[in-house]
This record gives sequence, C-alpha cells and structure tokens, in this order.
Amino acid sequence: MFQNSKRLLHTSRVCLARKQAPKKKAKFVPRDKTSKSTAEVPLRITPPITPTVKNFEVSDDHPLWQFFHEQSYLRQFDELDKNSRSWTIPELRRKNFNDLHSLWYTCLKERNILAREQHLLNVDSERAAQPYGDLAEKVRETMWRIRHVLSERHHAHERSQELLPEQKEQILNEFKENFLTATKDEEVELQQTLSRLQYAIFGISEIIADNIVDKHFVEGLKFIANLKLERYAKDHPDFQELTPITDAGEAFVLFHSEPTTKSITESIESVKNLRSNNIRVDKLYEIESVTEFVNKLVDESQ
Amino acid sequence: MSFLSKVGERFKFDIKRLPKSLMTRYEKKYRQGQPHFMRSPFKLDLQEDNSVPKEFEKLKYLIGDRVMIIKGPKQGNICKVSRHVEGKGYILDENGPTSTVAVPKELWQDEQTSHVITFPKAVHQDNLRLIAEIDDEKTGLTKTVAVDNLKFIGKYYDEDYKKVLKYRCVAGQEDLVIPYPRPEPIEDDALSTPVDVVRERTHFIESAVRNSIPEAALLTLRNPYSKHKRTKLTKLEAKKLTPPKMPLSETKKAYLAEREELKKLPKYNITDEMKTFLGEKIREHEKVKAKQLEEAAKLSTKRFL
Amino acid sequence: MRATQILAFQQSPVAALVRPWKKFRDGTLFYGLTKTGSRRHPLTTKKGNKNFYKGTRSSGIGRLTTKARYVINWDKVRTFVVPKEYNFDLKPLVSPNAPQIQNHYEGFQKGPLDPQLFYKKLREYVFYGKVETQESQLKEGYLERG
Amino acid sequence: MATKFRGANWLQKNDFAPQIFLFRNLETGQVLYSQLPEFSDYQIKKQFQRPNWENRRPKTRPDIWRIMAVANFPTYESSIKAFESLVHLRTLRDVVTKDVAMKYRPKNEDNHIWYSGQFRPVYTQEAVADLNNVIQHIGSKTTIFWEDEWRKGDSSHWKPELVQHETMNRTGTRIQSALLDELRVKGRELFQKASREENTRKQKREADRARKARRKAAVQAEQTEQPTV
Repeated sequence: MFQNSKRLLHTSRVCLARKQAPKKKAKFVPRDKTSKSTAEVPLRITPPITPTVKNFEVSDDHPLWQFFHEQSYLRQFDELDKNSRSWTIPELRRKNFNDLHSLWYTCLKERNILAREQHLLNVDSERAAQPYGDLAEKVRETMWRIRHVLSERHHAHERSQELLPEQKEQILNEFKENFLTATKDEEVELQQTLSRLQYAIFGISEIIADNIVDKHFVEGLKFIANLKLERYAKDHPDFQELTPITDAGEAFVLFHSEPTTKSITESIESVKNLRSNNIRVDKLYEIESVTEFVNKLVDESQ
Repeated sequence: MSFLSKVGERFKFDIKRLPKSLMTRYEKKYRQGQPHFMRSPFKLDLQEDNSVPKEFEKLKYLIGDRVMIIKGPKQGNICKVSRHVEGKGYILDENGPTSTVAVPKELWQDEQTSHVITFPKAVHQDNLRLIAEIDDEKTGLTKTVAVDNLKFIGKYYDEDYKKVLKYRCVAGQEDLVIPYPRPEPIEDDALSTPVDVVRERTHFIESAVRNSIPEAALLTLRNPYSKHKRTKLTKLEAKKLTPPKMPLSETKKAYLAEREELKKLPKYNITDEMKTFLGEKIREHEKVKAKQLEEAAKLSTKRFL
Repeated sequence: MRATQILAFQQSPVAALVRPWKKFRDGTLFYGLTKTGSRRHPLTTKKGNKNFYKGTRSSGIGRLTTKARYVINWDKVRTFVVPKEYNFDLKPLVSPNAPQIQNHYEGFQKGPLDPQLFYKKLREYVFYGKVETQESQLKEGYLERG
Repeated sequence: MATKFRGANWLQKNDFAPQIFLFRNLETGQVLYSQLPEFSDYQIKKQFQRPNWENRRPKTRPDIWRIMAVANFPTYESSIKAFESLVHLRTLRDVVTKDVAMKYRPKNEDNHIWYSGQFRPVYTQEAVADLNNVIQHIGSKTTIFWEDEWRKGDSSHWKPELVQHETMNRTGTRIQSALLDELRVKGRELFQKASREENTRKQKREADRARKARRKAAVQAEQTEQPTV
C-alpha cells in the first residue's frame, strides 16, 4: 500500500513526513476535589447573548435626552407636527429679548432632535427623511426671524439716538408738569411713572446692582433731586437758597431719600451740612464719585 | 450631515439646468422609474415647479369647492374637490373620473384584497369650472351657475382662515364675489404655541439710553466692525472711488484757456437803448432784403414773359 | 529670447497662485478668480497652495502642542447660552388658529426703524406702563401698529 | 510573556492570578482570549485559524484592542480549563461546526453576516455566550469584571449560583495596562486569601481526623486492656 501511494505526490507527503517526537508524559496532577467538574453542561455552540439596556439605568435628566422627543427613539410620521406654522415677524415683534432668546433656544433643541431623526432615516431613504427636514426648515424660519427682529430693534435704537436731546426735553417737561401738579391720591402711580421715566431717559434702574454709572445717570440724579425738592419741600424756608442743585453728591442724597416731605427735609439738613463743611464733588470726577456711592449702596444691601 | 447645510446645493444635479437636448432622455428615465399607475395623468414639464401652490389665487379651487367637469368621459358631472395634486390637478369625489389598474402585490396598500383597484383620477384645472349660487335680483331666486373664469382682487381678513385673503370674483363681473369654502377646524399640534401665549405682548421700549439687547448677544447678531457701517473710507476705497487724472491734449488745453479768457470779460445786460438800436438795425436790414426780393421777382417774371 | 521664455516671465494664473504668501483675497488674482477658463467650480481644499486653509467649520478651537496633543481654547468653542429666565411656554411653531397679523406704519416714513415711532412707544411706556394703548391695539382683527 | 500557552505552575510562580482576559477589537468586534493581561501574535494565530473576508485575522495593534471583561476563577486549574474550552469553542465556531454558528448569526439582505463598515457586532456577543457556556461546563464559581455591564446581556442567561458580575472601576485609571494590573493584583490576593482559608480548613480537618483517630485508639486500647484486667 505504501509503495503504491509513494507515486502520488500529495498523499505521499503525509506518509513520508517524519512523525512528531513523542510528547513527554504529562505530570500527574491530582484532581481538585473542591471544584466539581460535573460536566452536566456540554461544551457546545450556543446562540449569541445580545446586550440589553436593562443592565444599566439612565436617569431622566440625562443631558443626551435633549436630543430625543419625549425619550422616544424615532417619532413616527403621524406624530410629526403638520398643522402649525412658523412664527411671523409681527408676532415676534411683541416679544421681549428674554422670550426671543428662550424661543431661539427651544428651536435649536428641536432642530437637534429633528436632525437626529433625519439622519437615522436618511441612511435608508431620503424620501422617508423628507418630512423631518421640512419641519426643521419651518423651525429654521422662526430662528432667522428672531434674529431679524432683534437686529431691527438694535437699528431702531441706534437711529433713535439722533433725536435723543429734543425728545428728552419734551418728555421731561411733560413729566415735570404732571409731577408737580399731581394730587396726593396719585402718589403711588406717580412713583411708578417716575421709576419708568428714570430708566427710560437716564437709564437708572430700580435694582441698584444693575446700574451703570455714566453721564446720563449723573444727569438723571440732578434732575430727579431738583424735582423732588420742588414737589416735597417747596414750603421749606431754605428752598430758594438750595435750588437748583448742581452738585452730584447733594443730588445723590436727595435722590436716595424717600418721596415724603419728612424724609426730604432730613435730606435737606444733610445737604446743608455738606455745604457748611464745603464738601463738594469735583465736576471732572462726578462719574467716579457717583460710582463709589452706588457701590457703597450695593455693599450695604448685601 | 450634508442635508443640514445648503452649501453644496449649487453643485448638485439640478434638473432646471439640464439642457433641452438631454431632457427627452431624462424624461424617459423618469417615466421608467415610475410604475404606470403611479404616473401623473398630465404632461408635466419637469423643469417647472409642479408642486401644489400655497396661494389661494394659484390654487383657484379649494378643498370643498363644487366644480363641474367640462371635458372627458364624466363631462357635465358636478363634484366636490377633495385633494390637490401636483401639476394643477384636482382629485374629486365619487362623481369624478376614476381609473382601474392592476397593482403588483409588493405595492398593495392596507386592506387591499385584489390586484385590480379603482381609484379617483386627477382632473386638470382647465377642465373644471367653479359652481356658484347667485341670487337673481329680478326673480328673487338663487341660481346655480358655472363660472367661466375667476379673478382675485382686493383684500379682506378672513376669520376662519385667520389671514388676509383676496376676494374671489367672477371675471368680467367683479361685483359677484364667490366666497371660499369654510375650512375644517384644525387643532393645535405638538409644536404649536397656544394663541394666547402668541398674542401676549412682553416687549416695550423701556429706555432710550440702554439697549434692550445685552451686549454679548449683540455681538452674535451684528458685526460692530462691519464695513457697511463705517463712516470713514479707507485709503483703498477712496482711491477706487476717485476717477484717475488723464493727461490733456493740446486742443483741449487751448479750448480751456480760451474759455478762461472769455470768463474774464465783463458781462453786460441788454439795456432798452441797445434793444432799440438793434431793432433799428434789423428793420434796416429787412428793408434791404425786401428790396432785393422785389427786384429778383421782377427779373423772373420778365424772363417768363 | 524665445517666445516660451518670454511667456515664463508673464504672470499666468498658475504663476500667480504658486506664491505661497498669498493668503487673502485682496482684489488681485486669487483662487477661484481666474481670468480665463471655467470658473464655476467650487474652491476645494485640493486646489489651494500650501497656505490655503478652508476648514470644515469644525476646527480652529485650539492649538497643537509639540507633543502632538490638542489643547482646546474654550473661548473659541461655540457655546449656546441658556436664557436667564427660560420661558418654556414658547414652542418653535405657532398654532394654526392664531391670526396672521400684519403691521402698519402710518405716519412713520422709515417704518420699524423710524425714530419718531421709537419715541412714541417710549412715551407710551413712560406714561401708561406695560399696557396696550389704543394705538397699539389690534384693528380689524389683523392690523397692528408695528 | 503571552507568547505561548502557560501552565498553572508557571502562572502561580510568576504572580499571575487564575484569570482570563477578554479583549475586544474596536474596529471589527472580534474578541481575543488571553491568560495574561496582555496578548501577542500567538493568541491571534491560535484563535483566528480560518480567516476570511468576514472574519479577518486581526492585527496586534494595542490601540484597537480594549478590555471587555476579566473572569476570575477559584483555581489555576479551572482557569486553564476555561481558557482551553474557550479556544476550543472558537475552533468549533470557525472551523468544525461553522454551519451551526452561522445559523445564529444575523444576516443582511445579501445573506452575509450583518456588518457596518468592518464592524460585526455578533462576534462580541458570541464570546459572551461562550464564556457563559464554559463557566457552566466547568461548574466553578466565577467572578466577571465587566468593562460595560451592558454587554452581559439578559441576567436570565447566567446562573446566579455560579457567576458573580461586577463592573471594573474605571475612574482615575485611564491607562488600560494599569487597570489590568490592578485587576491582576486583586485576583492574586483573592486567590491567596481563598487558598489560605482552604489550608486552615484542611489543617483543621486533619487535626480533627487525628484527634478522632487518637480517641478511637484510646478507646480501643481501653477495650483491649479491660479483658486483661
């Protein structure tokens, strides 16, 4: 048999090949009695074990949930918004900056969700992803309109600066007339109007910490101080002597006092005190000094 | 994600830019890609926008309108419009035309049990006429008429559609207004803001010296260094805007010098004396002229005689 | 001198672009601004010289160290600021039942940018507060002062 | 060191624990078994015996191999048996009974193993199934440290009396070799503790036995003495 097979090329190699050297006898290893190898389960191929999400928990406030609509993997076509329309520019003109900012942010998040869904479907067919893209386009329209409205507001504000001096004078005169002729019943309303006016014309905010001291602010201090004096202390014996108030420090004292006759008379005393001690704010350093006063007030309130 | 950006859009294949010579081939391929029962019944120009328009003027007949078919096998039938399809097509109710086709099983829809189905066939806008009911002033009865052509004029706010629309009138008789059909009530959808929240006004101009937009946000909106907002021109721009100085020719120079000379001469206003003098001179001249003419006339008559 | 040699001295589009110091468009010849040939092709990263930088609108937020690590400069990273007082009531789209209002600017030549309109609104705010005045109210169901 | 098969004595002598390390290929999803916290071409050659276009022989690039799980066994003998069984199962899947393995693999529309790029997720899942099968086959108590517990699949597959699942503590350890070395030391300590306990138990048992024998002998002696009295 071997002689025959020698002629054949491939099979002969097997026969002729040198056999491996006999292996050394394995050392006898005593069987471990503690671990029982029962071999109840044979070694065989089993179906693959697929990973599951049950093995870990994801909290509901996980940041990546923001890319999902109500934690669903993919919205069905029917669940998409079909009836709504984009925000129009006249509608957005009614909203303040904070609202517009919120809306823009919401739109951005929605577009993230839609882009994710579109990307999932785009792999399969562009046609299936189309409605998601169309909806995203509607949302995008809202977004550019928000930007348009904001820049329009900015331009309007810039252009209004040309007419500021004349308009300011008109509004202040009108207000002064109202302020000095108002009766005591209208006091609450009057104070509200005053706070609106001081922000409108001089940029003085009711919240002290928000204020930025500039030339408008100082001008406002003086105007309001004079106004208060005229309304609440017209009968004061030193009224003629005191008015008009031109010093920023004196103006600040009066500005800060409560809108009552009593409080104003107290302030007048301190103003007189300042004058007698010859404490005055230098015209050139008005803004710096008033900033100091305001900072002091902020520290006190904290 | 290329579908998010429109940057490469102009380099994409665009049917509108396809030359006419290649259109027949493209159309053939396009038709091959659609099963015959899904093809549009109209001859569409693929380079045009065939989608269903949103404007009521272009739609002409809205969903719910009653129309009469004036051409085709169902000629004379009066139907209601139930849907718009691309290419100015209208799907009508059960009185409209239908087509029966065999559909392969892969494309069966839900609840379909047979290969052969019948579905409504779209009718073109030109083959339809609007049906309107008009009060006859003489008899006091309402007449049902088919309107040949429509015209859209004026504007009014429609309470049901919640927007400004144009009046739909009979062409040639503009006082006859055919109202639009009333829409079905629509409910708010998943992404819609409620009406009262939309209408709420939160923006007021509160200050003339403080901008309502925070500075950090403003930087993302507008470029403070925009070249369109600068008041000063750069050197380069000034150079570009001023015309170049060309060398003058000799004749031009002489002409300009002469004009300068002339400018230096004193200017006179014509006085009455001058006017009478000039008038006399002209009259004298006229007299001489008249004499010459007379003599010439005499000479010519002599010659004829 | 032979004609070919003369040509070598002339500024051809290619010769102009081989200058690596040219990084910006300044009106003279630059990538994509050819005088001849087809110019309706996108300027890709493959077309520029060694200094041409196009980017993918995703990089340039930091620098590479000598050890080939990338240090991110967080000032350059795009960040979206969350609103201070987030108004969750506003959704990206509007109900179909909301009226589609239109703005009018009667008497204000420059429309929404008119300074007179600005001061009119300011005056209204100062004297009446945050309320709708008769002039800013909706008229005929759809018309509103802008 | 992982260039050849290592026996129990060698492992013990060289301070290795009775562990098996399962490395996962990030690009392809293939899994490599190793007795040591490292691997070499040896393991790849042994465990990918019949490469083809769907199951290429992976490279030894260290950056694309990540640890997937570390299985701790009670004895060196059981760990070696488990390792051999895992390699055997791999041979069954790739060579001997490939048709059976193919039955369980999800297919794409071209009837090939489902893939995305070079990645075939089924290989990782098969390795997890094999580990489960081997543990049940050996029947020894095992602790598995998972890199991501997501991969262990539904808990119904595992026998709770045999397997204890834990997650690797990856905080603060960014370098994989450091993490694996930590696990090795931990496994070694656990083994030593267990063997020490085993030893004391054994000694106790022997002492008991000796005492019993002594008592028995004494009783017997008494019994033998009595008749003489």
